[in-house]
Amino acid sequence: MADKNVPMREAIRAALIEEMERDERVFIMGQEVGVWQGTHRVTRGFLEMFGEKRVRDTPISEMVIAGAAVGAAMAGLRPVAEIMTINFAFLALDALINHAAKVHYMFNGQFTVPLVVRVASGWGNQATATHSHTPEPIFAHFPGMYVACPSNAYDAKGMLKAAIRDDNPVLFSESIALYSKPSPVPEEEYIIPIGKSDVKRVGKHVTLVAYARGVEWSLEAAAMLAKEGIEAEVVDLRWLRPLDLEPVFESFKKTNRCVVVEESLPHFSFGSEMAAQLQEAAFDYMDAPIKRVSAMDVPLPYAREIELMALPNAQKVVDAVKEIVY
Amino acid sequence: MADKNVPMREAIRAALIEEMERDERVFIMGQEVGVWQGTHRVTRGFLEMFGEKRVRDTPISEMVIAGAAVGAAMAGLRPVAEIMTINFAFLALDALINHAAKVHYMFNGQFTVPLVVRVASGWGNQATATHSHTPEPIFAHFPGMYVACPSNAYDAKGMLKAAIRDDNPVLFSESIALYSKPSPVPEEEYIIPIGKSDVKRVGKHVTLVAYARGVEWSLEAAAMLAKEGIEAEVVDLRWLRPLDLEPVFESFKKTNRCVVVEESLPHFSFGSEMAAQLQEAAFDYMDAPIKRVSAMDVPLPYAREIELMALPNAQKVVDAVKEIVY
Amino acid sequence: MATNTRSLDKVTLLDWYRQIVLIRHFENRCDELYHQKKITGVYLHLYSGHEAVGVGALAAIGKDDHVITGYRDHGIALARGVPANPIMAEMMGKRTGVSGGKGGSMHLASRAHNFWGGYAIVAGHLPLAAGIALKERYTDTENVVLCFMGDGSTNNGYFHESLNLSAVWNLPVVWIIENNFIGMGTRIEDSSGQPELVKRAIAYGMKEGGRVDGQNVLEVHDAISEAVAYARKKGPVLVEVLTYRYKGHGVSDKQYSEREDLKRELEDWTSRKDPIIILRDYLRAGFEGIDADLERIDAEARAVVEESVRFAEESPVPTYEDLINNIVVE
Amino acid sequence: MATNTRSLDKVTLLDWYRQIVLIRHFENRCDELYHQKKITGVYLHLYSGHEAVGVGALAAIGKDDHVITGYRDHGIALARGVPANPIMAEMMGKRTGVSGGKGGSMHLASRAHNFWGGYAIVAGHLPLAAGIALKERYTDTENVVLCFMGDGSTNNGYFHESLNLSAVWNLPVVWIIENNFIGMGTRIEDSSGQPELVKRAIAYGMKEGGRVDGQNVLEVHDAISEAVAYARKKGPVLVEVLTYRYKGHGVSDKQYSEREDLKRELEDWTSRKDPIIILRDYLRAGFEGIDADLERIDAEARAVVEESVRFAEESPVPTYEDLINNIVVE
Ligand SMILES: Cc1ncc(C[n+]2csc(CCOP(=O)(O)OP(=O)(O)O)c2C)c(N)n1
Ligand SMILES: Cc1ncc(C[n+]2csc(CCOP(=O)(O)OP(=O)(O)O)c2C)c(N)n1
Ligand SMILES: [Mg+2]
Ligand SMILES: [Mg+2]
Repeated sequence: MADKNVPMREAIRAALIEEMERDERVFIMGQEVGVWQGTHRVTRGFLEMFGEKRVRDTPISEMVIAGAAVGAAMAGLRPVAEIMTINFAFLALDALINHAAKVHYMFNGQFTVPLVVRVASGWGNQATATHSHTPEPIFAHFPGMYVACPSNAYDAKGMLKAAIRDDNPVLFSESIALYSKPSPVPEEEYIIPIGKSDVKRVGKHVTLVAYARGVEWSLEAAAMLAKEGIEAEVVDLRWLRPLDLEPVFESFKKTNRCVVVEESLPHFSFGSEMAAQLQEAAFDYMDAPIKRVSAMDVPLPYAREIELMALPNAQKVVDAVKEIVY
Repeated sequence: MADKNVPMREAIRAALIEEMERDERVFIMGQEVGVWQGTHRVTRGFLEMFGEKRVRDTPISEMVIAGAAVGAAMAGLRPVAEIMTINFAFLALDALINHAAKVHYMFNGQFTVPLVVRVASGWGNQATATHSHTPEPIFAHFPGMYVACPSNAYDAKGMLKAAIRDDNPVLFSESIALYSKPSPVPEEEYIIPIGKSDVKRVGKHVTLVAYARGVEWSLEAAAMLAKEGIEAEVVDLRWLRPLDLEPVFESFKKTNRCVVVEESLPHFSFGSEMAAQLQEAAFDYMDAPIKRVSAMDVPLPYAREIELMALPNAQKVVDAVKEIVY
Repeated sequence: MATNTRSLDKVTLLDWYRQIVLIRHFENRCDELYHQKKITGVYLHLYSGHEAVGVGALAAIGKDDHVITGYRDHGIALARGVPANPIMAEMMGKRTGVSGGKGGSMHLASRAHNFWGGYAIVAGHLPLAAGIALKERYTDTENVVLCFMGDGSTNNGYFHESLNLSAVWNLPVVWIIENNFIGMGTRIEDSSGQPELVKRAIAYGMKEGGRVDGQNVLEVHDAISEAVAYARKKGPVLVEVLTYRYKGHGVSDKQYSEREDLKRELEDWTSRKDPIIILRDYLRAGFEGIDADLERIDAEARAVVEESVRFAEESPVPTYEDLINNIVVE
Repeated sequence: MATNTRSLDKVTLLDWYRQIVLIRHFENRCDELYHQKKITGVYLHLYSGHEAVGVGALAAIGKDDHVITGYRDHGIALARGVPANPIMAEMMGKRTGVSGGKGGSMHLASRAHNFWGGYAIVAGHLPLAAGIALKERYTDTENVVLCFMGDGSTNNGYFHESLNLSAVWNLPVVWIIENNFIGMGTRIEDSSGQPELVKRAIAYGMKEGGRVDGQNVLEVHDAISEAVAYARKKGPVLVEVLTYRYKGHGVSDKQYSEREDLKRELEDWTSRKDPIIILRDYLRAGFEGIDADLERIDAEARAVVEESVRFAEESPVPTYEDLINNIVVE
């Protein structure tokens, strides 16, 4: 069948519908998932389709949204809990890190937590300082919970289906800026396995390592660089935990140069880890230092003009590449 | 005057007493700081010395401990709030990151937050998975709040006094394992400025970069290595925010080799950031990849024997050094 | 209507009318400006419908008392006396805004007015209110803090911990729930086991300040005045004020076009319980030939709003320097 | 004493006596072992004094119902019927422990007994209880969850959010507060604005299950039985059980040697309100010549504990393989 071009929002929605139809134990809980039709319209129509039992609006109680989802998962359901935005997931951090990620271990395997926590993430659009976080690396810092960061509609659908079917907790981060971006999605069912990176563009002069929205900036930058004869290879990590670095190392051994692109803040972050891993795994292949393009180390302000200055973009990636490709 | 050998616990206690005597606005709030005499005995006797107004026991309410301290600081007091252990600070993360660290910025300087949040940190002693975190890098990921990680009694006293006098919020992390360790502390008052690293040992063959308990392991390792003729330089970062990396770079330009030592989990962490910064700032000086010695990427188990396997120690540092010093 | 308001003079009542009308016009204008893309971004939560709550409550406190609220903060800022110009400039992200264009609609504040700001983490400002109140207790003053919050906020852990601490420490806070019966699209019955929110005071042994008609500025003023008097001398009070949001949750709210129940409800409130109409009728009943004053006030309010738009539009945008300053105190 | 307990037969009552005595001996032995450094680590919170709460409550539910609690979990595990051997092995961090030596004293659990574990983040297990109850509602059973917590936990945000959600969703949870009047060193008056904790049910429109004498196993059994019956058919219930901790907060607690008030209080509870004495007296009053049974039961309990110590001591410690397995489901 011919693949349809589908916005990421619709691909995620389709994945949820398919999995809910496949497995009675899968249900949705979170703020405004039902009557409101989903803050980001992802669960549009779900209340009508699946009813109140499986589409559960909650109070503004992030601690118990996460914690109750953990309990329900331990007991045998397969909750897809939604935290409206990842900013509010700070309030759920204890439930996620101390319980979702640890009960399997601390009771030595007696319980499993087949849980997916969906969060909308990312900044831009003047959401301001408290509503503009992309702290996925923080959640991936801890063992026991996977972290998914899809970069397009196709990946999002396949990754979410894998996450829902997996017996481990998964934080599934959806970049708000990507919700409306279409990409080809096949009619037939497919799964993208947990912990598999993906080379999004083949090149030979420099490796761009990214995830989620960073992939978009990287591909844009690659197109710009191509005009100047610089062929960039773009590796999409897709998952911050578990990390699949082989494709990154292989690419680097070919290009010997790397720029890491992340929407996140710069310190103790994704770029830091990639640079650390690369210099250790491929030291003899380094022709230049690994560069990082991140958000500026500032809280995000409201005014559009200065907010945009603080964010990464394709041009910043191009500039970073040119610092190391000469 | 001759310096007395004082355990870190007593040095911190002395700093608090001196600052409370100096400034009426400084007060203590937290769980068990008063009647119980402090979970870690740091505020022993304070209730008697300063009374209920300035030594305030709180309910088991981390969210409001942190948040109310932010409000009190904005209003002109200088709270020293205690979160019993950093594990419970996950519950205060929103108040710390979204308010302590951001109100100064998002209201464009109208408010300041002269707040110190003391947390006891670190693992070992079979505290098990939920009570054994050292996530300082996570708190340092965000701009707007400083993060202090003293490695001995002398530093702890001078750094805490600086933190209390500063007009910015400071997360002050105290390594539980170091509380009873003595080091020389002068009688006369001194301040250790915010954001200053410190070379704890001079050497020429390899640079060990660490903070808090990692410094202890590094110094032990340095002593072991010295016996084999390897002179390690030990740089104590002291602060994870603001980062003072010049001493690290200088040392590295001399030794051309580096091992980062941290008690924290390995991913998206301190070691990652140090390696990333070094390879970028001193690429031409790298004679070997930067190595990292971290805790293993596991939740901490109860049984002593296996818990110790997961933790860093001097021997692991020595082994890492030998991988790059040949 | 409680008697102590009867004694209120014309000047005071007309000033309240002025404030209520000013807020109404200001919010309508913001709505327009948003659709004209002169106010941008994803968040804009209007105070329309709530006007009497902010105006009546803030009329019950003095300059040295404190005010803090959530993201639905425009009306509170105006009622607190923050000038319209820097507020409108903040809406447009201008350098002359109350927060230098860095806070935006949800983060208005004015230190000079002891207005501690609008906050966007639901219930996240409640502990701050407790802390500000602690400062006043600590320094032995009788100043109080008015902390506004929505009904939905009362189901968050912050609410529980903050109200409990205020009770244990006897802090001078008046906790004011602006109960508009819904949070985004979730009705209170679906979010609170106890929909009569003021009863939650019992969980903290806290004084109950009543369930008040939020569309009647005099009722609000009476209830908050009593609560404030208690808070100054004794301790925290919880007041539930019943009101309604006229413009939906925020600019992203599509429900009122989609949901019949909400449409009817809105129609009912605007037609029968509008705070402007209620106060106007009260004034007309109490004072002969007041209409001239009312019309003048209305015209003046419009002029103030227009001036604020002009001011904001002519103001400069922030610079790179603004982006990187005030992150920490150097 | 409520009448329905009168009808209880000797066998049942003696079994409760057995469990209470078993827990008492088990905890005393743990205390010894800790001071002999055979149980190591920083945390060991004994259930001594609380025995009748766990035993009376768990006697009110069936195998398919669920139990979850905090870190003061030894007595709950024993009362739920988890064998003493793997519990003691867990205390000593052995491979044969209920949690493979990875959980320790605070993290006992037995899936086979629907005992969902002890948790150490204060109140952090409450949302898990709500989630387990949701599974039962979701699958249309009548099984209930008993969730135990301390008085201090009720001031945490988790308490508020969990109880409220259980009310809004009508979840079959019996929330049991083991009120021993103190958390570590903080007395309830200094931590809760409302020291009569069961009243907090009002904040959620939740059924109040009463304030119960936790030292009398029959009273506890009656109250929890009622609450369970309600929870099965209707929804959540909050029960406050008054009890006392005999061994301080945990092994690190130095207060009882330092604080006169606590010393006197402890003396009063142990001498006048001990659950073993209360049940023994009740048995003696009700049944002729029961002493022989009581002595036999006591001796058997000691034997069970000694056997568990032997088992634990002879068990192997975990290996590197145990350190790295069960982090994720492969
Ligand atoms: C902790 C947190 N969770 C969720 C949100 C998203 N959110 C913003 S406003 C809102 C509804 C608040 O309703 P209510 O408290 O009744 O205030 P109202 O908007 O009715 O004035 C929600 C869920 C948030 N900002 N913070
Ligand atoms: C969130 C959190 N904060 C603080 C602690 C430290 N702590 C452990 S037990 C305890 C006291 C709990 O008292 P209570 O709930 O009354 O239970 P009890 O020990 O009396 O049975 C505290 C403060 C913790 N474990 N978790
Ligand atoms: Mg509302
Ligand atoms: Mg207690």
